[in-house]
Amino acid sequence: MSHVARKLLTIVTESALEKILPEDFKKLGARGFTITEARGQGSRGMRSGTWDENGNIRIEILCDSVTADAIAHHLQTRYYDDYAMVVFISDVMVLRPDKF
Amino acid sequence: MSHVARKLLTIVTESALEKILPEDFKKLGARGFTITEARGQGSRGMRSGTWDENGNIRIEILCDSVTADAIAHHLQTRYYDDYAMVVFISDVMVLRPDKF
Amino acid sequence: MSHVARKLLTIVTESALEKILPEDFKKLGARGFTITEARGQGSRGMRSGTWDENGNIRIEILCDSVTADAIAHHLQTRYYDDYAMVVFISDVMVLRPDKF
Amino acid sequence: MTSLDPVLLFFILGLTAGLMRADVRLPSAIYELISMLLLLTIGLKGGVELARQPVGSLAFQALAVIAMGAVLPLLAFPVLRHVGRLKRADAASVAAHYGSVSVATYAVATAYFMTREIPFEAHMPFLLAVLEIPAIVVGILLAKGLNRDIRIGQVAHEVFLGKGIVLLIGGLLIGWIAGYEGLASIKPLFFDLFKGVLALFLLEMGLITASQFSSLRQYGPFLLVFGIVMPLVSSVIGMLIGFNLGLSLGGTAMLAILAASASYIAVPAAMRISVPEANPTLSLAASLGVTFPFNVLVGIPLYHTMTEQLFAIARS
Amino acid sequence: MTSLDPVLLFFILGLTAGLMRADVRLPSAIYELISMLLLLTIGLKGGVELARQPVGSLAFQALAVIAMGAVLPLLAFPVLRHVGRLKRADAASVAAHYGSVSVATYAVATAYFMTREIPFEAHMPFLLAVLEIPAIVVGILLAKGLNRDIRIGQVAHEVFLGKGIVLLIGGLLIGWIAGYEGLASIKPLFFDLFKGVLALFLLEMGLITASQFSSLRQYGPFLLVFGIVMPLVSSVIGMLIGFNLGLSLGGTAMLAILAASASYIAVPAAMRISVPEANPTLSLAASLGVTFPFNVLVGIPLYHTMTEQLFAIARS
Amino acid sequence: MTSLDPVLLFFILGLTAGLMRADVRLPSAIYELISMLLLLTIGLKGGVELARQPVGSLAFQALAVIAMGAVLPLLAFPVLRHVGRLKRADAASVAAHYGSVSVATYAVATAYFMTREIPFEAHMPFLLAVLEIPAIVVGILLAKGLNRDIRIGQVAHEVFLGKGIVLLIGGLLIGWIAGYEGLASIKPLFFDLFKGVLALFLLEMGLITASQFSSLRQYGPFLLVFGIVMPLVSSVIGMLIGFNLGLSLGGTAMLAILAASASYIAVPAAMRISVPEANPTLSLAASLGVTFPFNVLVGIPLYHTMTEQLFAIARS
Ligand SMILES: Nc1ncnc2c1ncn2[C@@H]1O[C@H](COP(=O)(O)O)[C@@H](O)[C@H]1O
Ligand SMILES: Nc1ncnc2c1ncn2[C@@H]1O[C@H](COP(=O)(O)O)[C@@H](O)[C@H]1O
Ligand SMILES: Nc1ncnc2c1ncn2[C@@H]1O[C@H](COP(=O)(O)O)[C@@H](O)[C@H]1O
Ligand code: NA
Ligand code: NA
Ligand code: NA
Repeated sequence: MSHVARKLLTIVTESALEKILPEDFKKLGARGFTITEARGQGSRGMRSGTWDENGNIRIEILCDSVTADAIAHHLQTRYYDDYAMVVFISDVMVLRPDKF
Repeated sequence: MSHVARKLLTIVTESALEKILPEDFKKLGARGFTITEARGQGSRGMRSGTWDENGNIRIEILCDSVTADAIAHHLQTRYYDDYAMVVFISDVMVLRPDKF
Repeated sequence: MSHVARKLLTIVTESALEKILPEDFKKLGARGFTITEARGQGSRGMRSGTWDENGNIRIEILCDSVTADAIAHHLQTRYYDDYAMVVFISDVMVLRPDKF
Repeated sequence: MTSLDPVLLFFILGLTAGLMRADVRLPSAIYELISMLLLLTIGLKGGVELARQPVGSLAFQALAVIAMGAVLPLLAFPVLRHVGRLKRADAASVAAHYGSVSVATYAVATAYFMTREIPFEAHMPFLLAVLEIPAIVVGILLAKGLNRDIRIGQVAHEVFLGKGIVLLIGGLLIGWIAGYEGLASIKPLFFDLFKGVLALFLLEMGLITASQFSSLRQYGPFLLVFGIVMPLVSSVIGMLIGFNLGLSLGGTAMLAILAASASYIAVPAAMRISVPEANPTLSLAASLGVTFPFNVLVGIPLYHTMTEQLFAIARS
Repeated sequence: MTSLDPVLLFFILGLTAGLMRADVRLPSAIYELISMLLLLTIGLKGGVELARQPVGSLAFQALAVIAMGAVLPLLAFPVLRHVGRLKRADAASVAAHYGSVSVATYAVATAYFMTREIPFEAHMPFLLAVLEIPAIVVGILLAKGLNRDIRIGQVAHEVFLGKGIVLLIGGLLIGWIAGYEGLASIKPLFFDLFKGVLALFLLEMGLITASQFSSLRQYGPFLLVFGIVMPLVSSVIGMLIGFNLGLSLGGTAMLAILAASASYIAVPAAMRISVPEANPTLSLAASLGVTFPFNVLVGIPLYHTMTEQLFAIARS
Repeated sequence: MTSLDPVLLFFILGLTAGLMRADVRLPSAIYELISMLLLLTIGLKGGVELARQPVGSLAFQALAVIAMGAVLPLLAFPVLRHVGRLKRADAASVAAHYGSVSVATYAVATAYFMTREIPFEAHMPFLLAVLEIPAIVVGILLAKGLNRDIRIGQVAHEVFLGKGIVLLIGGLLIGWIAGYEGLASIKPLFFDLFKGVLALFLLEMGLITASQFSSLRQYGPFLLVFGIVMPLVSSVIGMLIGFNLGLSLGGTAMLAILAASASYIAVPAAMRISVPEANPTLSLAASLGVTFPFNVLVGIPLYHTMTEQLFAIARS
């Protein structure tokens, strides 16, 4: 099997952005994403997810390095100041590189 | 502390497979797994998880490199064509290597 | 953009510890954490999450390497023997290194 | 046609909201609770009545109904394959959906008959449970033949011990053992709230139906036509079987409705495991996007009228 | 003041539990179900009554109420900006919350009026739905002016097709079409359980309110004073508008209550998307931490008494 | 023994489904809602009755019951340690479970007494809440002695402000303040649905019980015997204490039932934090896998008959 290197971009942010971000991802070249419900704590305090608007989501995007940088950059300029948000990138190996 | 290198195999796929896959994992040498509920989008369209059979699960397996490859290969030959599925592998350090 | 290297510490453990661990993290220098609901199987059997006390949580902490080691060490000495728990560390790149 | 049952207004509200992409979904935990309540209530109601009536030739009726559940997909399959030009697996899967039944449709029919005070055989929930299964078996055979490895144990477990069957049969037994007086104490939850719970359920069904419309468009007009003609044909078959079994007017109409209804829970789950190469969105688009709304809005009163005429002719 | 409604005892239980950090939260799926039930029931009740009464000058009343929803935030904004020294975006966002309405407060008021058998206009749920919107528009304009790019489509969708409005209006229409007899079968769930469901809802509201207290402390005494004075002022405005529209005593008091109430669902969601630079905890601390408990515990009977006196004076 | 209460038929349905590995679980959000409803209803019912009756020597009864809750685990511990050969922490943990109480068992007993119209003291829910606690303290002391660091604040919070106690006591207070007429408006949800909700709860308890059977097998026959003999012994102690406190027949039988019941919510949660080296599956296998089904199916009528005979002897 040929594993090929790709990037995994992970974003933890406010649930309110779930309706907005997917469109941005698409424009910037992502071919898919995965979302899980999350809660947590950071510089903007506790986000316990117990009540509608104070939950987090955790988004993962498998993509090439260029797309990962583009999305991270976009998030930084557009959302970092106003929303609870954390972004990190890691290296992964994928099986069907054409998909990402 | 002695950290030892292992692989983290992550699978995002249809909830319907939750009843089937654990047996496969065990046969192929995995000693455990972790599942979280997920939703997402990919080449097979939106899987919003709002209704019974269209949700995803996100499975993680900590294991050695051989097992990771074996499971990834098995998934590729057995499920890739018929199910929404994404698989990727990353490097991690673990504390109790005998466990994985 | 300047990506800076940090560690991602991931812990899968019993839900019962959610009330206790955040305090420990804080003392050991973590600036935040993210939690998702999980279920799974390991050496302590199935933890299906279907009923109150037998679910897991999956905790992620972005931090520097020293903090990651300190937390991992603390978990090992304090909780490993008595609780279902798995810990692993991976390398990630972050955008706002001052945050972590 | 008399005025619309208010529970159907909830269906239309859900449908409209879904088409306007308004987010009024029930949380999935609530949807699950509501399904379970409906299944238990339908079972309990049947069981309570059974306790009052002689059961009659239950085994014979079950056999007739099993035969019906096996024949309907065999009728549908060639049409799907040759007229619709679906792939073998897809044709088999869609056929299985239409041979099986929809509990939601049955629940709406129950509400319809309750309002009109039309009695029907108490063991209908039993036939409902029985009817879920044969079409699945036929569907798998159509797709795979006899020789391929299918996870037979897995599928059998999924089919016979699925939520639908366990709760229907469990409710039936509890109702039968406890009887009407025995259930008095749990009546407020299971019986008095029934139509309210059904209303919430149909709100959600409306949203789900709306979400199927986009995939429907993708598959062209064949599915649309099939989703309406197939239940019309099936209803006639169901009606004739019911009539020949000597069921009452209500029971005959109910069997017509069951025949006309298409599964969207038990069969998709079973097919996903046993015939994974079938495209699940195709079956759901037909079953949920066309047949379910057609049946609850038009079909139920239609099959009822049809059955009345059959009985009128027979009597004269 | 007469004895406390038992549903308010649940609010106090929740508040107390929250302050002692006891974990008695409802799962979020249940909280969502309960909100949906309240919205549907409020809508259905209004619709059923509408079916019995002539609607009167509905359009005119809607216009008056829209004007009120636009004026209230314009009154609040300068106070928040100059007395409270809030940043522009924060002042605009808080102002929008107070110009809009709280369905929870309305539900408690309904329970209050039911107990006292005070009638009010049947179309109140319609005015409630209408009142949700104008303050949001004004809030966005106050924060952004006309020239900035705001996700206008997104926000409009969020506002007009939010859960609150769709379920209120949907319920209203269903009630109106089906009428009182038509809804008899779903009455046990939607009407008989109403106050029990409201009690559970208020238990949770108590917990949420308690969780706002800590952020309240952070923002100093201004928010506390604003959260009490603003509804007092708004209630007088609402009352006078209701009176001049020729509403009944109950309807006039209800409009006072609506004016006094502050949104904590629709507006925060809309502001988070359209005015993200506003700090959401600020608005919620005021609206949930001060105004909601003030209104349900003190405000409702107060505005009612106030309105009685106005009517007494007017009559004499 | 009279015929089985229908709610127990739901327990048996759950048990059977669980043993056949059929997936009919309630979503966890629903399980939580249902537990909360049961706790609130039990509290409310007690409170309403309290409002009608003089309270009597409540403090003295509470003390007696606290003593009982402390003594029962002290009896169980040596047996578990020396006969069962459990590790110290495990023996202490299991002992704590059996000294505390099960709200589910109490709810089934309530239903049993309601059906037979047997009255019992209104403040029973208060004693139920009181009884949750002392065994936990004793269990921790047995496991750890006095000298070890235990997260005392954490555990105290968990114990005194757990969901069980807050909702029971909260309900009791609300019922007491509002009185029977005051609660009329919330009766449909909390009182009329009680047995239906209990039925759903027992369906789930059946599934949970079934899931304990496999771990039970693992620990051999000792746990099985202990899980039946211990409640028999405890029930006699509870009965004698109730009798000597001068409780009514119903109240005495209820105290026997409480003594016999074993915790499966409050104690496991507290033990997991304070005595983490104890194996939690061991305690749950005994408490849920043996004692709970034994009590609800056999124990409750047995303890009731036993108490009747004690009262008959005493009277003669
Ligand atoms: N150091 C961290 N490690 C892991 N997750 C974090 C960290 N900091 C923040 N988060 C997550 O990101 C969300 C937003 O962070 P913030 O913008 O810092 O409030 C938090 O609610 C957490 O879920
Ligand atoms: N590029 C991607 N990044 C992250 N997750 C993805 C990606 N593509 C697909 N997925 C996830 O994998 C599931 C199945 O993907 P697919 O088979 O491509 O439809 C989707 O529903 C997503 O949850
Ligand atoms: N090899 C593994 N890979 C992924 N997750 C694991 C693995 N082993 C254990 N886990 C997770 O960690 C939890 C506790 O593990 P354990 O202490 O081994 O029972 C399990 O319930 C799983 O969710
Ligand atoms: Na059919
Ligand atoms: Na207002
Ligand atoms: Na006990």
